[in-house]
Amino acid sequence: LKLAVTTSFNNSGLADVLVPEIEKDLGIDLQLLVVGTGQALRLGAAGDVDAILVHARAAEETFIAEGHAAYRREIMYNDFIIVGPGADPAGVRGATRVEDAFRQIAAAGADFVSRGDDSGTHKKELSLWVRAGERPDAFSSWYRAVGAGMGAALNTAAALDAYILADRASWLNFGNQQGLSIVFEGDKALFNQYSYLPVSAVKHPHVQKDLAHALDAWLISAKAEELIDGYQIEGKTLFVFNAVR
Amino acid sequence: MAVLPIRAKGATARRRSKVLVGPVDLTIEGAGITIVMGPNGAGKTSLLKLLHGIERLRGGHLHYGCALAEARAKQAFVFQTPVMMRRSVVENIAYPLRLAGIKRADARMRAYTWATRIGLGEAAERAALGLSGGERQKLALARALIRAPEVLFLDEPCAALDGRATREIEALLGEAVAAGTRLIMSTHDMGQARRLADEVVFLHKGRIEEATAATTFFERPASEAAQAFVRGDIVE
Amino acid sequence: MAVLPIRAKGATARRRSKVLVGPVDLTIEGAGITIVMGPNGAGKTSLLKLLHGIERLRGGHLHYGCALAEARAKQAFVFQTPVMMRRSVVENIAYPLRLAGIKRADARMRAYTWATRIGLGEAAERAALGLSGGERQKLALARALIRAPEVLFLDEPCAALDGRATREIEALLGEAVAAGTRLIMSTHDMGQARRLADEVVFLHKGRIEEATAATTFFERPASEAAQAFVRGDIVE
Amino acid sequence: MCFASKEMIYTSVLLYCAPRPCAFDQQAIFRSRRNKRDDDAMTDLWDGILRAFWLVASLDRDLVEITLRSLQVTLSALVLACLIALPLAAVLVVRRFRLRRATIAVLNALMGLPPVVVGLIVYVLLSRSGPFGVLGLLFTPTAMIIAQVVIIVPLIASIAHQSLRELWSDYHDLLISLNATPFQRITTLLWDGRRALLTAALAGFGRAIGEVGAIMVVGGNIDHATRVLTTAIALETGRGDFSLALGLGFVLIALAVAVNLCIHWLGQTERGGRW
Amino acid sequence: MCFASKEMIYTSVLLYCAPRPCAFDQQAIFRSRRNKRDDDAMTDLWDGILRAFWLVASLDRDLVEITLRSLQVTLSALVLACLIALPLAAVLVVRRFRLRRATIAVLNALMGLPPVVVGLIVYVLLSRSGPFGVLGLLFTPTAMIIAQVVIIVPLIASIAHQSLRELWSDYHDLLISLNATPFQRITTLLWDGRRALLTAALAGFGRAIGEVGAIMVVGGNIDHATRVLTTAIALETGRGDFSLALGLGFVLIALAVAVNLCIHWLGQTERGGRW
Ligand SMILES: Nc1ncnc2c1ncn2[C@@H]1O[C@H](COP(=O)(O)OP(=O)(O)OP(=O)(O)O)[C@@H](O)[C@H]1O
Ligand SMILES: Nc1ncnc2c1ncn2[C@@H]1O[C@H](COP(=O)(O)OP(=O)(O)OP(=O)(O)O)[C@@H](O)[C@H]1O
Ligand SMILES: [Mg+2]
Ligand SMILES: [Mg+2]
Repeated sequence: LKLAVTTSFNNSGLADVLVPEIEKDLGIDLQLLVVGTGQALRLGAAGDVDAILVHARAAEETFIAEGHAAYRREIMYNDFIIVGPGADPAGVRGATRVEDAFRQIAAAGADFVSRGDDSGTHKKELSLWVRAGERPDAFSSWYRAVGAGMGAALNTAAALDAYILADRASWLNFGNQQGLSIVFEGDKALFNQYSYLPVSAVKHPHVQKDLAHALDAWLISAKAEELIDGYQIEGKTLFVFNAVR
Repeated sequence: MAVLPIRAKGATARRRSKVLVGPVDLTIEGAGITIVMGPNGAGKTSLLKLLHGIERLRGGHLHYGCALAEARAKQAFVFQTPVMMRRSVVENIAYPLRLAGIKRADARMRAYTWATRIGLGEAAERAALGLSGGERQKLALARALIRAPEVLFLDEPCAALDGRATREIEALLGEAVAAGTRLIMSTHDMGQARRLADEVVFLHKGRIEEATAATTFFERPASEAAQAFVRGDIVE
Repeated sequence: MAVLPIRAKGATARRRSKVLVGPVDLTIEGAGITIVMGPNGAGKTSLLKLLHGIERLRGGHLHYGCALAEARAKQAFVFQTPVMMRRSVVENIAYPLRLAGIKRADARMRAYTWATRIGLGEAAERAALGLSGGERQKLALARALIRAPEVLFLDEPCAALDGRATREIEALLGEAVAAGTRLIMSTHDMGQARRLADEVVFLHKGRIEEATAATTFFERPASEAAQAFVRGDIVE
Repeated sequence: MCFASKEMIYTSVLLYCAPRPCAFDQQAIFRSRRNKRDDDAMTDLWDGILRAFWLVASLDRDLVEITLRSLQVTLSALVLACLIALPLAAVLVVRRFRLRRATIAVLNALMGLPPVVVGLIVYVLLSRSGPFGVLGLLFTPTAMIIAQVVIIVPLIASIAHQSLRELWSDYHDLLISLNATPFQRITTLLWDGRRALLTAALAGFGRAIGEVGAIMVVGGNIDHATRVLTTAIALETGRGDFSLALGLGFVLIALAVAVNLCIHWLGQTERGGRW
Repeated sequence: MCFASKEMIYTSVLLYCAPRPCAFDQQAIFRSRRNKRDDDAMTDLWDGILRAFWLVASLDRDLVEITLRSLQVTLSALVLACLIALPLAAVLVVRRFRLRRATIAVLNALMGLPPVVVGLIVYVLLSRSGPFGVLGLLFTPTAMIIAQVVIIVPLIASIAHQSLRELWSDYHDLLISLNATPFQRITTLLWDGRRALLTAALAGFGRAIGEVGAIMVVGGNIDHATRVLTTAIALETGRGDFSLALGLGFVLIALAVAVNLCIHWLGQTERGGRW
């Protein structure tokens, strides 16, 4: 079974916990393809993978509307955080709402690294700017659209001592944190829903329909819930299981 | 069918705008040895290559007695600067046989025989690139003779050879002629020319000044240039 | 200080296990022309390179009259197969001057003079790789003479030359000797050897069989091999 | 990256804006394409060719910018790498020292330097906390040039060494006899072997212009600062916009072909036999 | 990917488990490293060397697996590419046809084929919805081999062409005079030029073993199926675990050096002058 997942999911390290369990319980060979969100959707649309696990709601709905998948299954969420230099030049730590935090960064013109790759995280970031009443396409050079995956963008931010919007899991798993730390977290608006979409067997008769459905069933099982909720890094829970059975 | 007669009509060889030799009208036929003479840069090498068919014809015509493909297979050429393949001596000599589709073991056997005949028996397994100047010329000769060509072109084949080797090679060439091979050979050695020539072609500045029987040429050369050349004099 | 005398004591050149020449005891001194003779593969080329200092000494000693670096700068060598640099004729001839630090324009001027002197005036701007066999040898000679070396090694320099060119080159060499250049030259041309030699070194199978005055050598060669060689006979 | 148009009619055609908000201005053909995701994958190829064509025809501002940056980075790296690699190759040919064979083997092996690793090493060295951090070179074109130089030097040196070795075996006797200094030997070989060295340089150019792993790490693919053609292609691939990625790829290939044809034409490599 | 240990004492030393839960078994040195995140970046380099050493010393199972796969993919691609490129180079040397110069220039230009673009094109062709989809080759080592062949054929052919051209100018007269057939000319050149062709093959090997862009797209970097050294390095880089990425990189470089030394030693390239 080939499952395309986003880089942020893989970098979180949860995959390394779930995959061996899935293989053991279902007796299948689960092959993870770690790609960008857009690329994951394209691989699904072309029928090159059997299912996808992404976090980009609008795109997922289009995907279903075009008939590439029959449904989407919400599995879990984690949350985004704003990571920034320890000195916090924009004073984001004091902000109460994420919009304020973003506005302060823009006002201070502090270096900010954007994924800039059309991924779920990137789309989230853009929507947050819009909510904050800012226009990313009008920003000057402090706003750096790096066009790269989560890890690479974090590497860039670490080297530039810049702010960046990241998902918590990727951040905690990230080895090259240098002078960065979490400067803002906890706003409801920062929740990040992951969903599972098995590729339509109508469109692509060759997909492993049964296995995809078995995986679907496993992902909403109690065991999955236990593993997901129990996954911690440095004592922090990363994902919250929220599938409706 | 035989390669001979080789007929050239207005044949010319050119590089960019410089004429190397030609236009040349010449017929090679019958048996024996044709010696091509002339001062340095006269075009001897170019003429031989032209007749052999490896210098591109940039004017005029060239005809063999048989089809071109057949003619090519029945000729051989010994270059002024012998080409040493990056192989051993015996494999260099065997190469034309290998091209003709003869089995490796067989080809090597015959190449050994030739290497010994030509005085390279002891050097047979050495790299050809390590040979001395004279040894290279000997190798090239053996490589040309091994296919028993109908027509053999030799471009100053004895220039780097010592007296004894020259005589032995001349004897070998004599045998080849006796066996029916037609030789066309250039040389600067007047003695050798006199010893071997049945026919002489005298080249000067890319043109044929004389093409006559050897005795005529050496005794009563017609052109002034040829007279001067035979005397070893200045040729302008 | 002068390069001469060049003294070799037990000097040997070897490639892998094969001895090319040696052990050789020889002293080159005084003025004039030393002719190195011997059958093909006797080691003439190797001996010349050894004395010139470009063949690695694998045994014995070699001493120049002055320091090695100085000696190297005052010698020149004309190779049996001339090395054509991928440049024009005049730039080939000018190259040693350029190495000596002479300005380009000046070096080219002098190279032109030499090209004309040697009969390559018209070919001066052509690519050296396009020269005929004889023309290449002439170029190599001019390139060697242009630095007016104290000691000049020549390896069969006239093998590819016509009669007239040979005579002209011999005249040039005579001039050089008159101007004080010491020549060490190998040749297969017995006539040339008789004309030029002051001293003869006769090599056979890598060993010096005789090293005597020219008249002695040609009239009363001591060793059997040399006697046979002078008669043009078989040398075993 | 925003392939934004300034102009007229087909502006809207090619238009592809990274901040998707401006996606509205894409022309029907591309919109319809994106809606029919289950199309034959081959369609991406044709779309790609079409988009490459339009991008070039309209002289899209962003395209011009990243193309020029690609050329600037690669050509700078090429010049620097040649300055290092060619003399190095000549030295390896001309001088005999004890570890010569080993050096050559290692140089050959370094042709296999994985770009990502080179990127990482350069990153570590240039990083704020690294030894050269104070220079502030990370995420600048300079850093990309450094990484590319490291990658192509072994390639150029190995190929150049091979050609020069052949030339040296021709020239050896003459140059030794003329008592040329090592420096003169090297310059002579480089000059007379220049035609053959062209292949080495072109191989280096090719590797550098198509390279993405290292410059992504040290350059960061920052829009309007360090984005070049290859990193833009990688970005579009990750985004799933394969036809734009292919389009940019074709532009890149066309660029490489154009540079090569120019150089061949200038050098007239194939004329006049050996040189 | 889990570089999991099975063994004894140093198991725990090197041990580095991607599934972070097992991070407990990391030895003090690595833990301390991770806690002092603002360490000098250079530490990554030493850590990398150390980890490379331990990974190799312990014959880590995952490392052995991906290393073997790297070798398998690259060597297969190299053999195929040589089978295509070397005869092609020889044909370009031996035959004169009208577009010869242009072909050579294009071949030189194709050395600059961006790997990601090659990856995309191969992807498009092998995709389920592409023309060769039924073969089901996507995300298999075969697909990776195909992509690598496409990338290295122009490189090998260009370098080989350059060497063979020199050889041909030596052999030209002789082979023409002996009336060798085109096929015989080609085989003779390839055989007698084998030493020089080695450099071409090694350049191809280097490019293939270090390549990541294309095989990432067509192979998918699937653990235990298509993961190779370079894609593993890219993965670890993305995770910010530079020392492991560097460690794997050093293993890769060591591998390339070992292969090259072997080949040089077998071929004794530098012995006996020209051949
Ligand atoms: N590739 C070339 N390009 C330009 N000129 C050439 C080329 N090859 C030969 N030539 C010129 O053509 C003339 C004739 O050359 P060729 O080699 O036929 O002379 P040759 O009679 O054999 O002389 P030699 O006795 O010196 O061997 C020479 O002047 C030579 O320089
Ligand atoms: N690189 C080498 N490797 C092995 N043997 C060599 C090498 N160079 C020369 N020889 C051998 O050493 C011997 C002497 O060679 P050298 O070139 O000195 O002979 P020579 O007297 O100049 O002959 P010629 O009159 O044919 O030029 C020859 O038998 C030759 O084959
Ligand atoms: Mg000639
Ligand atoms: Mg000799």
